[in-house]
Amino acid sequence: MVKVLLYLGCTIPTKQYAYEISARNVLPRLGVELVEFPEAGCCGFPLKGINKNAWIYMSARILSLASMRNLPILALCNGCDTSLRKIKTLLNEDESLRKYMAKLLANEGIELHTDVEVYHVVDLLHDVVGVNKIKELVKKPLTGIKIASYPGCHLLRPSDIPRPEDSVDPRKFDNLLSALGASVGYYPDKGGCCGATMLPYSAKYALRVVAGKIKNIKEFNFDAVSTSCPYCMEMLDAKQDAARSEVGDESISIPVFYLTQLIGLAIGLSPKELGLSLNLSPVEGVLEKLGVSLSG
Amino acid sequence: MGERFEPRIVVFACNWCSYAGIDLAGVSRIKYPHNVRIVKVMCSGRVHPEMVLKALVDGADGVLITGCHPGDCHYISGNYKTMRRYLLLRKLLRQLGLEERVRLEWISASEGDRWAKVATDFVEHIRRLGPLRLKEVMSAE
Amino acid sequence: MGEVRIGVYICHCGKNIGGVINPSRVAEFASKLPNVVVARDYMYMCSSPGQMLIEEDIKRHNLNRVIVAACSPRMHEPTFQGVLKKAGLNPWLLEMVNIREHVTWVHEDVPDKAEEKAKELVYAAVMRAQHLYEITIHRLPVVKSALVIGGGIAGIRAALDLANAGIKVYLVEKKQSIGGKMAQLDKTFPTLDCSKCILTPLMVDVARHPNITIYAYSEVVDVSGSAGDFKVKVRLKPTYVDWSKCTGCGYCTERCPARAPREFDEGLGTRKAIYFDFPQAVPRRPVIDPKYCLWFTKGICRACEKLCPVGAIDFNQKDRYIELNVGAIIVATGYELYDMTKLREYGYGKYKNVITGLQLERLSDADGPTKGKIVRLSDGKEPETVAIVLCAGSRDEKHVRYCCRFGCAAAIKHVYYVKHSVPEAKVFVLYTDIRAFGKGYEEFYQRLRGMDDVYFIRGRPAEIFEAKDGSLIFDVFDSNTGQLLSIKADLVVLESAVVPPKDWESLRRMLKISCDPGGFALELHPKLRPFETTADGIFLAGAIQGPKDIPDTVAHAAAAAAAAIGFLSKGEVESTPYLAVVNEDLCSGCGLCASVCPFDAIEIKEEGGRRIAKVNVIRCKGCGACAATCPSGAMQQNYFTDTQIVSEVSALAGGAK
Amino acid sequence: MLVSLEAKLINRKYLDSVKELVKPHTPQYCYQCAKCTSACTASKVIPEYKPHLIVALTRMGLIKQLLDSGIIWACTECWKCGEYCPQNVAPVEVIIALKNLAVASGYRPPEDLIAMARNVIELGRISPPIEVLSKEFEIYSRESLNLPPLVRPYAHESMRKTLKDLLGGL
Repeated sequence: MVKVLLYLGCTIPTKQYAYEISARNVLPRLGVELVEFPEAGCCGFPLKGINKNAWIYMSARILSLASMRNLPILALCNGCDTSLRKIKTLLNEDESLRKYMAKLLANEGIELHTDVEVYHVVDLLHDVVGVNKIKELVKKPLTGIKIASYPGCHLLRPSDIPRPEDSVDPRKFDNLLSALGASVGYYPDKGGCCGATMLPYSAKYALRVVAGKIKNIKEFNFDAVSTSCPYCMEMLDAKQDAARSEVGDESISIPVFYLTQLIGLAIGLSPKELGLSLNLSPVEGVLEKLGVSLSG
Repeated sequence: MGERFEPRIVVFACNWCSYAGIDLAGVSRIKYPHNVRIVKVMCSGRVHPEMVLKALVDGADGVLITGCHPGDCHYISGNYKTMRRYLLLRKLLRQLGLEERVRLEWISASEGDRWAKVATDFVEHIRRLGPLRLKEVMSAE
Repeated sequence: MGEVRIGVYICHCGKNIGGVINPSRVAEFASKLPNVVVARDYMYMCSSPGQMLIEEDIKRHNLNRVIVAACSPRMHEPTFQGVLKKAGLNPWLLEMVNIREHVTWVHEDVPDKAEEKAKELVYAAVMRAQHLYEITIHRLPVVKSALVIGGGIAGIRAALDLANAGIKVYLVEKKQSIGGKMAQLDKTFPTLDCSKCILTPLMVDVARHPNITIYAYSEVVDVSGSAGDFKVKVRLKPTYVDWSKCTGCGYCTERCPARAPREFDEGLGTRKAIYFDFPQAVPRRPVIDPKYCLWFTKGICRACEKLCPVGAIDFNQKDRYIELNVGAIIVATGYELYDMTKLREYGYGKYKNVITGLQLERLSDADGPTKGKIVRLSDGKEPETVAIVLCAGSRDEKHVRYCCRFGCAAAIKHVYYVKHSVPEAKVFVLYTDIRAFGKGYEEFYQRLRGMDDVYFIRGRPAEIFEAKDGSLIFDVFDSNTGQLLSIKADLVVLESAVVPPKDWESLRRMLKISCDPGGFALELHPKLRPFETTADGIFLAGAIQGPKDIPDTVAHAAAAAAAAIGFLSKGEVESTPYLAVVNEDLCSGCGLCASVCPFDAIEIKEEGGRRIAKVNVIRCKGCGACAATCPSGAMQQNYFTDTQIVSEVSALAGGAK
Repeated sequence: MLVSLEAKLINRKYLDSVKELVKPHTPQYCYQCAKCTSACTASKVIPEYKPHLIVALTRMGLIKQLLDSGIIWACTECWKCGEYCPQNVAPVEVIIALKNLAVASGYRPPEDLIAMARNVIELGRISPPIEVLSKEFEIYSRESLNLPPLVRPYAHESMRKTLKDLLGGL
């Protein structure tokens, strides 16, 4: 049993409810005790373009709040994971930055601490819970379904700070999918970017990025895609229709699942417990193969 | 505010690695504090502990002994002798409360940048410790 | 020597020193120091008028100490020692003060402090100079033979030059055959002659030369002694073939049933368990690879033993060791390719059709795994499109910082290979800069870029992916056209970065020579003495000093040989000036000095009823460890006596008065 | 168009603040291999977006024309350029520095980004919880999904003040 602070960030608790629902229902069944962390706000990731210090400050805040609770952080979002690990590294390496942040936080009664463990769902499940444990719990293996893992940029890069996955050859995500009985495989640019950060600049171009990704995956005959980042999900799943119309290519259509949703299906949870009715991509076909239906 | 304390630092440098590394900092125009004064010896193994003490007694605020990295000594094992001698010297310096004033560092012929960093760090370190003034104390006695 | 009379000379070194501090003021300061008779400054002390100035002063003012404050003693100490010698003074009455590398070049932002520092250094030198004395150099005979380590083109050329000059040469090669990397090449740039055709005659010359002994399949395991008199221990690895009986008929290699990956083909082809590196191998004597031989692995077969017409097979062979006595050593161990699996974004080792330039050489060579056909490794098909990536791992902070110096020309040559083997193929050359610096290289580049369907793209791919058919897809931004190009290639050739050989580090430590940041052997001077090392009698030939192409390697090797010949033909070697010297009146014969000497240069001898330390001037290398250990101060080191060092330390610690 | 390298174009102050912000990365080390642009996510869909060119313009001090164009906001921050740059220049860090510099000099970032920043200041998150539609056009909210209500971050008032100071007059 491992006890962690459930750090939701911004996108998950305000929009990507399926991730939150599936994580809350699946993780405890794998032996992960989730402790609420409601006082933590945004990690600051979206602010870094406006002011890098605002980013550092927001993450320094989360790290300090977590260390007051004396528990490791579990980030569900790739952006949050990168922020927390990057800022932890920056603060540990740069004495003057640390002093500056400590001063900002002291104003609001927070003592700066960075000695807190940060996990993302992928490395927590792979390295702490373990593939074997997950294998043992599988009741309905995802046999015969070929799933493309889509780790997302910020699970991999920048690699000069500790990352949940290998930057060039990510394997953990695939290992987890294999444990569920699914088949996995290579496709070009597995470490590629979904384009979400480009949205505020131009939705048109961002949609072209995601269209390209899906085309790439389909060429290698995958039945579905799985991700562990709310931004990637937003792009691949919610914006799939828009991406299809943007490039005018009808073949751009693929079911997209959160990793936690697939684990939930494999260990026998119902679609409702996994928020599957919120997925906007065509997930029905895969569910049918598994003998479950959205309404059930 | 008085003037900033400018420590006086004596550096023993072996001819083959450290002196060449210090030269390389010059050739590469890498800046470091002016406070260091280099004494060339053929090998760091030539440095007698008394020479270090003499430097401190005669007015140095800090002493840096530099040599080739372990395994790289031009004379096979001179730097190992330096290391053993330095550990003994530190024991003595500890009793005198001077152990912070003396350091042993390995600088290779290709480490001009490392030398500049070592020199900068050591000067800053001694500056924080403040003046030693052993010479004044000794002459007062 | 009577009264101490010191001359002090401050060099401006143009603006290098004079642009930061005021040398006249430093000279003025020096003129007031104890026993200073004359102090001057001059624009370039090292120029001949500068040298003349000192020489005349020595005579006119009867000087017996000279201090030159200028650049590093590592630069011009010998120059000014020469001046003293010319003026009839012992050269060790010179003291140099480094006010360029140690002062003006690093403190130009604080000129006041720099000048103060220069003055203090001059002051310390004056105090030290009071205690200098004349030093006698002893001369010792040298052994007129040389060891060449490494049998590539560098070692071959050096060995031949030495041998032709009448010097006995031992050539030690770790592989079965000499020839090195050059033997693996199909052709050489920029002339495109067949590499083996120009190399193998030289290999045969080496084998036949009466002054050369080859130790192939051997390695140097210990080096002791010193310049002029090295003792070198060589391990002859077991070949399981008695080479003295073997005639090199090769029957065994034809009939051996066991196959192994062929190193000579960079892992692409296969060879037998008993093998020559390649058909023209020198010496033409095979070795058995116990990792693949059926007798060693399964206890069966012994076909070679049964078939050998002269009974040369000997499965019981063990390591043998020989000891060589040589006056000089030439290091010619060459280079290795940087492990391309470390450049992970290009997928070498993961994608079958990503290969190194050296592997392309093997594909192109008629003796290679495909008999000279360039094919895709995944399916053996002719490639329609080939991409050649330059600077693969070179000029990269995360991999190898320096330039490989032959990747550009090799890439141009590789374009030729592809077009020669598959004339209708499209070739993309992905370069950052084409450095065609050698003689004939630019013309070669022009010729190849004039060919049809050869595209020089100024850009570097970031990630290479595999398509479903095993071909490779990647994007590359071409700054010539300003376009991001998407390329699909059947074969990707990486012009790999270059590093020192893996086992070099242990040999380097045996030889006690330094290395540069890339790990290559450090030369004595990067421009003026690029083939000598800080260790007397040890010379560098070829790529072990830094990456080199063949023309540069050969020139470097010949230069190293010439330097070694010069060293050996002088007939004698000088003792170090920094000898350990014993004050026999003070010595108690305790022997501590002998116990710390790394060169066995001190013996404790009975003399007149007491024990006294005696220094062997041949063996002493002048480190001074003994002097630092001596409890009575009897052991001193020339030019670095306790008094000399302490007077300098004391002056620097106390500051100039 | 000829660009004259006059003193006003080569604005050292801009260059120096970028250099300070990207430490320990050194934009001057860039030798224009354009490996960053070969890797870049944005370059594949926006032809005029070229990280190597952004670095080149930055090191020349031609920063004003770069900020005027607004192109820097197209970066997806996928960090591939930082990962593969052979000189450790990490163009993404340079671009983040340029964005900061743009905002500090009065350029306006994309409106959506401003909205996000305002929400972070006021609510602690980039957006309030929204209602979402399922494929069957059913409306869901946190409440209807039985998810616990969101609360304001710890010490929100003081955080608000600090953030406002840092983010300036957005």
